[in-house]
Amino acid sequence: MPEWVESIIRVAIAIGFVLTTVLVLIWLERKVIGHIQQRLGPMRTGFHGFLQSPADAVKLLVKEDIIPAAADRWAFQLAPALVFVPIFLTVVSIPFTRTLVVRNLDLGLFYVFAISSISIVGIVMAGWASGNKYALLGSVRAGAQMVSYEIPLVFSILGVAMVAGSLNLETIVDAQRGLWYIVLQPVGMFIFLVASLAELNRTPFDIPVAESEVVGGPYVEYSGIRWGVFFLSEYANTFIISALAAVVFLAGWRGPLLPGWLWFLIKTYAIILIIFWFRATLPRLRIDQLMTFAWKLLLPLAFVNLLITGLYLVYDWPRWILFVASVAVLAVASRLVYVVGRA
Amino acid sequence: MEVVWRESPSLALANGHGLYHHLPGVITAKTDYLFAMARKSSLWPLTFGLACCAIEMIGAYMAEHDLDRFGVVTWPSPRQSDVMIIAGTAVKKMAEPIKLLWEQMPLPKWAIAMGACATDGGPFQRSYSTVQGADQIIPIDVYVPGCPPRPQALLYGIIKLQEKIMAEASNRKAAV
Amino acid sequence: MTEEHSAHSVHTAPKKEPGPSLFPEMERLVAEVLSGIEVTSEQVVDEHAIIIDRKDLLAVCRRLKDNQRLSFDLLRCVSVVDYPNESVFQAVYHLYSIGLKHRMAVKTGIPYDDAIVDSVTSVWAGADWHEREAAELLGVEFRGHPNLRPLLLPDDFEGHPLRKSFKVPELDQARFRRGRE
Amino acid sequence: MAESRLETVDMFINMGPQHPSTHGVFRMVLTIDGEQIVDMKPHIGYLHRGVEKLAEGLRYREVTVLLDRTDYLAALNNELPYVMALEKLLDVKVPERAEYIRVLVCELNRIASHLMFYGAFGADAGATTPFMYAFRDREEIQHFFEAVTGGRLMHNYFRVGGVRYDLPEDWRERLTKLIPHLRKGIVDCERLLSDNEIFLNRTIGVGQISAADAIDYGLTGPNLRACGVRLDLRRDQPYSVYPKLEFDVPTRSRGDCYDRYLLRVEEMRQSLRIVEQCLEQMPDGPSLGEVPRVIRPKEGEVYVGTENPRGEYGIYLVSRGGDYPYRVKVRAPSFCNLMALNEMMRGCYIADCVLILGSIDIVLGEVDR
Repeated sequence: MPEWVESIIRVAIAIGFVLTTVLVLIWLERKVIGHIQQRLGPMRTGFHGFLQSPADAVKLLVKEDIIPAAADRWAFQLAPALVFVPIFLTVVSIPFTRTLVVRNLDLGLFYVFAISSISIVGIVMAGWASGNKYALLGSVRAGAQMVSYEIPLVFSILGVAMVAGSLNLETIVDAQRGLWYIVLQPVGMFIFLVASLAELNRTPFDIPVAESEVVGGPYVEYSGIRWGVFFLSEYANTFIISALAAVVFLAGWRGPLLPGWLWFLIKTYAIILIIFWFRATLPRLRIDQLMTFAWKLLLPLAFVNLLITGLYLVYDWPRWILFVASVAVLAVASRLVYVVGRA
Repeated sequence: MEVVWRESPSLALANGHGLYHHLPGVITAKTDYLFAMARKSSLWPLTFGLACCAIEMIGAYMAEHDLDRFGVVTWPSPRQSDVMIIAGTAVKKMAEPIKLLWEQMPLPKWAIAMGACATDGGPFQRSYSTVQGADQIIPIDVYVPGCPPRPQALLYGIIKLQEKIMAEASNRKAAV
Repeated sequence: MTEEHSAHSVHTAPKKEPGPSLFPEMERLVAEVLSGIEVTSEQVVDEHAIIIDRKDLLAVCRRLKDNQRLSFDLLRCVSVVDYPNESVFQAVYHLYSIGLKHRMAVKTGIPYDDAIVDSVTSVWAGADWHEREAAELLGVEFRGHPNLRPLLLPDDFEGHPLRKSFKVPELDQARFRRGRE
Repeated sequence: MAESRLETVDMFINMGPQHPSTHGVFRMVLTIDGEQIVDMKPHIGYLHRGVEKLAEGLRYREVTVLLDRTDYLAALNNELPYVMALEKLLDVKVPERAEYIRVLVCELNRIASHLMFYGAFGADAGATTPFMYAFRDREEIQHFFEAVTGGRLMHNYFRVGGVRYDLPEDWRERLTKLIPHLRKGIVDCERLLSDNEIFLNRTIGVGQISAADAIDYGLTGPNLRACGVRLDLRRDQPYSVYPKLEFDVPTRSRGDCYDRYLLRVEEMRQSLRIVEQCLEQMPDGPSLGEVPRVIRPKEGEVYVGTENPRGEYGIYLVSRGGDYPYRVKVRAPSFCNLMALNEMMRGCYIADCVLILGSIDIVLGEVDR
């Protein structure tokens, strides 16, 4: 089989996998949040509502597609694609197992962040093109938020790259033999999770799409399948970020007894469930608090983490010192938030 | 509970474009059936309450009655909704915004008149400022009686709307 | 207030005989504070009520609010009642003192042919919407109100619905007959 | 430095009448500068149903139907001032048992209303679960109401001289089950929001109003008490059997969103205390006093204000003889509270304005009437 045929097949499988995952995720979120809220979630469509997401998707497909008169036609139509495509491009380099990967890149980690930041353009474009003030407001919020959080996000990963000495995701997983990076880089993991929640526009950072403020933000004018594409990319993004966290901090497919892909899925879904749990529990931050949090807390914290990691590498300290130091930094930071917050 | 059993004008419009007319009847009937199944399982109402009935409508979304079981979740923007539940008194000042919202909703769309006020004006029928029934503003598919209706009544209304959506598909099949 | 109006006696909804208040202590206190202003007490079931001429309204309200022993700092409600037989509106201000925990009502008549009364928004900011509502629903003008735009009704609404002369348009009976068939 | 040729204009945002967090059909036009609010213009009347005019065409007994639907979250609390006003005009004595029943259901209604506030406030702040928690307990109260009055939301239960039905036979069992449930529910609610770091950051210091301003604007109820003014008509202008019952009137000092929130949670506890006392002290006897068959009060007028969950709900009732009220003026607490909105919103963010509106706890039904 020529190489390009194999590549196409791999890409097709990856995209198919992500699409089905998204449908499962939407169903799962409704079920999980439902149960947290003491109700059942979807029940009537298929077994325990399992066909709910396909039904929603089909319905959205055959829904009227409205382009508002005030909209900028081309930008309005292009925006969903601009959000959708980068997210699927990132799937390419995420290793599910050593073999189950479309293409393992040497700069895998760098590639993922470089590509995924393109989707900001799509969101801003959607908000601008809609010709709606809520959409504009939402997209400006999204722009500010996602650009701000990109920086701590990248810095949080930098520590891992330093410890592993590579940007290749496979090498990073291999380097976690015996000890997961969640132990060596708890600060990095924390910043990564928080910043990626902001990147995903999810609670408590769902400011750009806040239902009670800007009525869905950039997507307010979108209907039918165009809106469905935004919705889909949001969940695909959730999956990819969780998968990335699983690979980088939880040693991806490594684990005893069970096959590698199952370990990978278990870890990914564990993180996804945490994200859902946040959504069911937390209220939303305000935009200025969000910015303060990124620039005054997360970024310095990321620098401190880099410093400690650098010292650890230079002086060749034992691993437990890095662990203890990181936990101490995290404790001090949370105490600081508490004190400042209550002041 | 009254269900208006004639075909929603909106549905005819929604199906009336594109490939639809060029495909053989058998296929369109089958796809109609599939689409109707999808539509009835995913009725998304607009987050929109007018008056007292809105409280019972919220009650229907909440844990005890949980409309999410039927795939009914609200969306704040009319562009993403399929059903408009008119829960409460429509007054003359509000008539224009209601109409605007209705027109912003993409086809196919349905409307449920919840409560006496939305049906015919209810206890405020004789007032100088109310519209005597939401059907004077937009076409209504299901009328749910009560002042206010219990959440179970709204639930029943939604089930009736689902039946209506399926019946429309079967009617079309029969016509082929 | 023009000369002509001040020459009129107090406008009031008739039939209510002015009489001794059921709250003599309050009556005495109010009379003391409002000395120099023509005040009639009225018999109301559970509070002291006075009737004043509309030209004195602002002065009375200010004194009632500022006086230490009365200190009516909370304006509970502004109600305007239409008395078509007497061709007069009556504005009723219900006052309450949070510190002293007592209450009273101030009433003033507004004749049909010159339905203007001073706004009390400068005394209690909370009178704002009450007066706008009364202006809209009864057609009484409040002089000195900062913003007397319509509040509740649609822009194209004609008439003042809370006037007794306002008749609610008949229902479209044909529509209901259709429904029954 | 060259002068910039860029010009900026203020942006207007129209919030409502259909907006997820305007609590009905309130509409405000915001002038914003970036995320900050420069000016806010409220527009009401999208639910103006002409209750006061309609009431003039109904017999005295029928008016409660309309009053139920003004503040639809606390329907029983609206009926109370009206029947009290009528009783004053007619000089009717209410049996003690009826008074206790009234207080019992009114206080339960207050809890239900505050629970609704709690849920909606949580939703405004961006949390979805508080609504579910609040409605879990609200449903329980509504079940009890259904057993007592026959209605879940609209009751039409109070009559001149008493109440429509006596309590059902098993009311004691129902209530003794309900009270611990509510007590636990309030604790759950508090644990979900009151100590949440994000929630604290969002609400403390937001939407502050001073006590003097609050009084000037005619604020009443929890909104006023959150500024530190201890005004509670149940205590200051005692009516019904409140003097016989023990309860505290909580106040807070800052007058911001958080205080208004916390105050209402505390009020739920106090209401529960009153309910418990009603359960203990409930006397035997008739639930409806001696009332003339035809209600035709003598000429006169009366103003009765009672403590509604949102503040002072007043009825100014004018009678000129006959079967129909001459004028029914409703002093709606939300109507007055809403006037202070502009004052509270000075210089806040868009996200705050949603919260502030939520914290005032308006019901459009009584704002517009």
